[in-house]
Amino acid sequence: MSTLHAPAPAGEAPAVKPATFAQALNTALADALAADDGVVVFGEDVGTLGGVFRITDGLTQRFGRTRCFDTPLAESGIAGMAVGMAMNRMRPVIEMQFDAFAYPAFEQVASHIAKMHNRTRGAVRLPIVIRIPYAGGIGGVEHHCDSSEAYYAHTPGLKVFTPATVEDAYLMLREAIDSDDPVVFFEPKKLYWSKAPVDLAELKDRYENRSPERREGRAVVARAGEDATLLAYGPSVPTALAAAATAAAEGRSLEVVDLRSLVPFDDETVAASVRRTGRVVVVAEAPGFASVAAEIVARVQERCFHSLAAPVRRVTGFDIPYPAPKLEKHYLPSVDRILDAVDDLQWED
Amino acid sequence: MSTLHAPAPAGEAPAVKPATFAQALNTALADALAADDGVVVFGEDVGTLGGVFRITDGLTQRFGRTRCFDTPLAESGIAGMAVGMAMNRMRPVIEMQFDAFAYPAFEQVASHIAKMHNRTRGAVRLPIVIRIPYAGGIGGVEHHCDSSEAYYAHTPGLKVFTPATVEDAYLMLREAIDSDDPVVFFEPKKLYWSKAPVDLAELKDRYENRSPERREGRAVVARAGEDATLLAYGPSVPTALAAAATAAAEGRSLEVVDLRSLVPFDDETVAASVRRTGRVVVVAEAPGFASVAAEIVARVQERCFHSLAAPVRRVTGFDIPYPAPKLEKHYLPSVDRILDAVDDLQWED
Amino acid sequence: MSQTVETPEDPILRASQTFGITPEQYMLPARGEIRMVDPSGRLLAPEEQGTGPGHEYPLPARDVLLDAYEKLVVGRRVNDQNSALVRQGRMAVYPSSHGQEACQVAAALCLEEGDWLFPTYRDTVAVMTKGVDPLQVMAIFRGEWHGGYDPYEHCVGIQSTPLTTQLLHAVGVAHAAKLRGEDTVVLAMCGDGATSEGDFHEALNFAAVFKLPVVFFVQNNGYAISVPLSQQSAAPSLAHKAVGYGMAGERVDGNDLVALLATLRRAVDLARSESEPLLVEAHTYRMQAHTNADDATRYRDDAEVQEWIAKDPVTRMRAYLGAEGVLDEAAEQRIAAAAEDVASALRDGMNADVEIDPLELFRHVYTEQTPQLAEQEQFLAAELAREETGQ
Amino acid sequence: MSQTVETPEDPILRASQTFGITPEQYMLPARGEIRMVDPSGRLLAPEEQGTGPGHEYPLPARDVLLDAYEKLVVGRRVNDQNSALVRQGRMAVYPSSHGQEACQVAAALCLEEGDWLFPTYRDTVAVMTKGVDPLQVMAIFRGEWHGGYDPYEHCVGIQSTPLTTQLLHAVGVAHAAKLRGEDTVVLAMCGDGATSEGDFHEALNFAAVFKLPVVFFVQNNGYAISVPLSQQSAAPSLAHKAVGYGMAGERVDGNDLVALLATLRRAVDLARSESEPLLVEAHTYRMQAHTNADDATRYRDDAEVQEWIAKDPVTRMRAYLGAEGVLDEAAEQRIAAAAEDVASALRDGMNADVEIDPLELFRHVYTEQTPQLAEQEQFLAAELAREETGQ
Ligand SMILES: Cc1ncc(C[n+]2csc(CCOP(=O)(O)OP(=O)(O)O)c2C)c(N)n1
Ligand SMILES: Cc1ncc(C[n+]2csc(CCOP(=O)(O)OP(=O)(O)O)c2C)c(N)n1
Ligand SMILES: [Mg+2]
Ligand SMILES: [Mg+2]
Repeated sequence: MSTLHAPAPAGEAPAVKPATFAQALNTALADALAADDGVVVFGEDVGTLGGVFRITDGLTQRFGRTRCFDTPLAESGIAGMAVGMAMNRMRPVIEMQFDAFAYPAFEQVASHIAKMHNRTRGAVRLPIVIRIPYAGGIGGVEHHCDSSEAYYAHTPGLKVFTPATVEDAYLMLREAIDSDDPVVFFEPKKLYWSKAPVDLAELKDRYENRSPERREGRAVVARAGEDATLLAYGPSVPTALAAAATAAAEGRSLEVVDLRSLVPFDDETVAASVRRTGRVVVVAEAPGFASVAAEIVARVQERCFHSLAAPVRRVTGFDIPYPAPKLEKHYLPSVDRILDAVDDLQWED
Repeated sequence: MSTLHAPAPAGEAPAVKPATFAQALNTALADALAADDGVVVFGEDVGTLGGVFRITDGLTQRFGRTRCFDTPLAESGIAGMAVGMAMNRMRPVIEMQFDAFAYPAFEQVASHIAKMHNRTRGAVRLPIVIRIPYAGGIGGVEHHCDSSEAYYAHTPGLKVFTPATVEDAYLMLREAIDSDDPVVFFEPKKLYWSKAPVDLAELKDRYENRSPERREGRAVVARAGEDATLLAYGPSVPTALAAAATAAAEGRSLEVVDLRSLVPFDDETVAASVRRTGRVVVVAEAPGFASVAAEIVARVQERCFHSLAAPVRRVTGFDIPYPAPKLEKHYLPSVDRILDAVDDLQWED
Repeated sequence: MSQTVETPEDPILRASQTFGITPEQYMLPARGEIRMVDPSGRLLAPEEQGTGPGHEYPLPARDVLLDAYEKLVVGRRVNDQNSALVRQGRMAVYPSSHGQEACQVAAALCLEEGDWLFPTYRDTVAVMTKGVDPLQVMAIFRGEWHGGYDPYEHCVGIQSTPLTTQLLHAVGVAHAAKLRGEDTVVLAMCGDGATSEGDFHEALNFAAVFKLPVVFFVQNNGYAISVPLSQQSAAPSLAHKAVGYGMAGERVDGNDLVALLATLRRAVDLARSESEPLLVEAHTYRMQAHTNADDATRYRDDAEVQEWIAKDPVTRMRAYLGAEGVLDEAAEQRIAAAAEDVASALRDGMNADVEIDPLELFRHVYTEQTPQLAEQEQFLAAELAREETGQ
Repeated sequence: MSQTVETPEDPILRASQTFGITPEQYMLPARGEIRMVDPSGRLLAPEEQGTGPGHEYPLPARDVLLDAYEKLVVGRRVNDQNSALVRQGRMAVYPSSHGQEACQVAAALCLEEGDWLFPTYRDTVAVMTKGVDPLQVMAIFRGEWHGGYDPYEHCVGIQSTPLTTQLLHAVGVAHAAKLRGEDTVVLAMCGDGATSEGDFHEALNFAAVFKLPVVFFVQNNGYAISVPLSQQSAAPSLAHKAVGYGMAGERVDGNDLVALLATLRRAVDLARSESEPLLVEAHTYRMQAHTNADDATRYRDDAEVQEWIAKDPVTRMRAYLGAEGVLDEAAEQRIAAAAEDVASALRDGMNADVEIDPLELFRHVYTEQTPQLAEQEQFLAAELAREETGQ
């Protein structure tokens, strides 16, 4: 299990009791349900059980079965019903139990959720959040560890978010729910139990009284550095931060950018970092071919070509199905693999 | 409608009666059905009607309902049944009526067709061909013009082919059917009625007596050139060739590589061209974000960074749903747009 | 609010008690398809109507029937006008419902104001009948945009192309309304072929489990493009699927507007009063090809088509209403004129050119444009500007 | 060859004539669930068995029952052994079928050699009973590889995780066999929750339309993880879904091995002789949590669990066979020893370490390795070599 990286730069009071990533999500859902009558949470086992990862724990008990409820076991049904509920002025937050179990809903997502607003020239908004626990590192059996973000990021009309910190788990889920556009919200499973000294009540206040300046869609520099930039998101952010820490000990200063939002993409923050460092490694867990990582490489070379001292490297999953538990360690981007890629960035040139 | 590009270099006899792309596919299916008892063709309207594009025309009449037949209207059913038939020693060739109507089958494709061979450590082979008429340029209504290749190219375990010439329509479909791996076979709809002086009987002989040296998985140089390389596939190949012809008239020599197979990818042919020209434009119709075009850009800069005189440019569809007929011309990669991108390749540097 | 989610007593059990039949008998369709007026226009006696205990339908009132007849005539006229416009090249494609207009009209007329309709690509006439301007309905087939009207204006979903997906949207609209305590009924349409899709199953099941007032209305026109019903389903009827979800199913003569209005209205009333879904299958026929791009002679005999001419819903209704004295010469003329007005407005509209700003392509993908799309819009704008200045 | 695709006469019509009932009565399940032995082990009189015309089942022979009982005891032992191995950390996850072993055993034993079984993750005992080495069945839960056995060896699909998808694979295997004129029957398993998925619908429909010999066997254990049947379906029973596809459905006491063997064997025989699909729903109970990762106390009362202890399939069968004189002390001991042998082999196997070559990850993605995967394999090989040499 990946350990948690340092808390976000936002200067927390040190005495705060740590919250887990899962708690942050749960609290975000509860706060959103409390804030807006139109928010409804549904999916498989999200009601009485509180979800297989307990992200919806206690919501039915607190808000009643009309606000958080179990559905029959059918993902296309869940997504399709969400379309209708959103058309009829609700804000559905739906859970796909695991990444690969969102595939049955693919037609509803790609052909309707992504396209209804465009189809109706803006008349119909679909403020739907599709929560997908994703990626590996938890020793899960087949179909429970896919990194499926590329399918959605490639589909115009969807926003794609993925938090990497406890604070972002809360804030980005609130932003996703408040977004008038559909958001595919990818939750890195292996971070569910990660902790940080975050005061969730304070976050709620901060979010609900936030300044108009938006964080949504923005990347953040998770660690500042000078020699090269690691671009990472979701489950790979802690790995990238760990690599940067190791590199620092070896005298190399790596900047880590946490992309947070894959769609929209924060070209500005990325380009600013790349132009400064001139060297880039993109880290992501999904198979590399035709992936979000490929997009990032393409964008970076399109926009920052003349700043690059070396080709942009990718450290991604292999182009193979996610391995069985006993082999996943060979698949996952590791600190060593990232550092090897950094070493490869033609420092002698 | 895009006009047909020059015939493949393989020096046809000039007197041959032209065949259409659709006829080539139809003949390939017929020849495959004749060559191997295990081949079965099924899908929606492929039997009596011969398919909405008539690609399966006459097959039921000639081979009987056990070899080419209609199914109930359910794409997941079609794909899932193909899995079982392939497990039981058949070679199903299934048709998805249009690109977006393959989405209901996504779970069967991504979770089973792509993964069964791996799951069983090679015990179960799934020689399935999924034929998908794709892409636009035909004035189709919504859901009939998606370029969905990225979803499949990103999924390990699938091969992804897309022919751009009449000859390749025949040869690559035969290769796909003979492949022991599942192949997603993308047929550019707008090329169905394109013609070339190809002798399909001769092609059959050539294919059935082919040398062991394989064409499968290889790109071809569709037009040789020196100043820059256009990397294109499927429906964009004729556009790229047209651009190269125009550029030639203006004194610029563009090489056009027809990628043919997206998975596996022919790095060798691509890199050889790029190393020679030093300038690259990738042309593809799908939305660019996290697309196959992005992958190509990423690979090219990873492998040929120091040969590049300018960033690799993309001319792709915009990141929007495919437009309604009256607006599609603004979406599709055009000769002008390609030439503008070529002009942008920092020739003064 | 949670009160509204649970029905105090199961309506199926209650109904079966009331009618002295088993719950299965209540849920399974009546022995025959419901028919009230025969192809010659004769009103059938109750015992000829195919009904039975728990499956009985009152005859709609005369003014309802006259109004419906007018819509039927207008619908037929619009179907034929559109086919003509396609032949003239003013429209790219049109999936005509010629022959199915009785289903179309009844689907819209059985609903109250505020009730929702979820149609398919073939349901132009139903959409119009629910109030949408025919010209707006046609935008999609004319290739202007993927949807031509605002769904909220008349509570009509966009004509759905991906088969059966819209049934789930209907379920969602009904669910949201029910959670808010509103008594909206939703009628969701699909074809016989579409019943084979997984979403059909999921939609019916969701509606039944959540006890939602959705009427699933299947127009069984015998074909899914070229595939006949016998290759689509082996069930005794499509209405027999209802019992597998715990809901009631009924089949009705889809060319008998009287029976359609009667069964659908009762279905809508039951859906509303009991908050339960129902399945109605109408047996009808698509007289023309799937669309103008299709060649129906490849898969069906003309003899079969000819048989159905004798069952035409318009002539049947005209004969019936004439015989009943509801329709006289004057009314017939008034209705024909009304149909002509609609057709000519449609022609005029279709002959007028539409200008669409290509930059609109980037404006509705998200409610708030992303930086990426802003860039791409600028790219196209610059390209268009260059073209304009001829560079 | 085309001969085999069409049945000369519809078997449902034929059967309904034979039994003097309507086709609907034949297709709908019998009034009650079929039960032959009550929870105390008493053989029920025919009129107590819930059967009826067209729904009658002969009692299996004594040797069949004794053999089945042995498999039942072994199955129970394996379930409990596996749960223990999970507790000891030798296995990551195990979805136990404790309580459902009668279904598991009957599902395998009703098939002939060469017939196929398509199981789910919960069907370990069925897979074993069909002949697969328990250790190979466990590979998936131990995390070695995504599938632990060669499906062709015993004609058993890999335990399926994506719910209901395997039903379509079953349909395909049957279809291929039928096209070749082979009379293979395929039994496809799924849970109650899984019946809500679209693939369930598509599989049953395909099987019915193509008239394929597939027995769909639903183990209704009352829950899909935490979701009870009442939130999954509003149907009178899951077996009622069959009529909507034009096939026959039956429900059976899923803890009564005798009734299960009787109904499933007849289903398999009918499937083979008539080339038609059938749906059998067994009502049973999952005595333990969904998997070891689940906490069942969150969604069900212990009282409910306790009730089902009284219906346990193993004690019931033991009581019945003992009373019938089929099972004596010696046989009981022999069977217990056999179960112990299987368990201890399993323990030994699980305690042995498995070595898997990480480079195998790149070897089975395609039948022929792509250049890209060759490159990636080299990359990992080099990395492993560096690790080995400690760089
Ligand atoms: C998911 C999906 N698959 C395939 C198609 C292509 N298609 C369009 S209409 C049609 C036949 C539909 O038949 P039916 O449901 O009976 O409706 P009808 O056209 O007869 O009104 C097909 C296969 C589609 N639109 N959507
Ligand atoms: C397509 C899909 N969606 C969701 C899941 C997650 N999941 C695994 S088991 C399960 C419940 C299955 O219930 P049921 O079909 O009744 O079988 P049981 O576990 O009771 O044997 C769920 C939701 C899955 N495996 N596949
Ligand atoms: Mg139809
Ligand atoms: Mg269950």
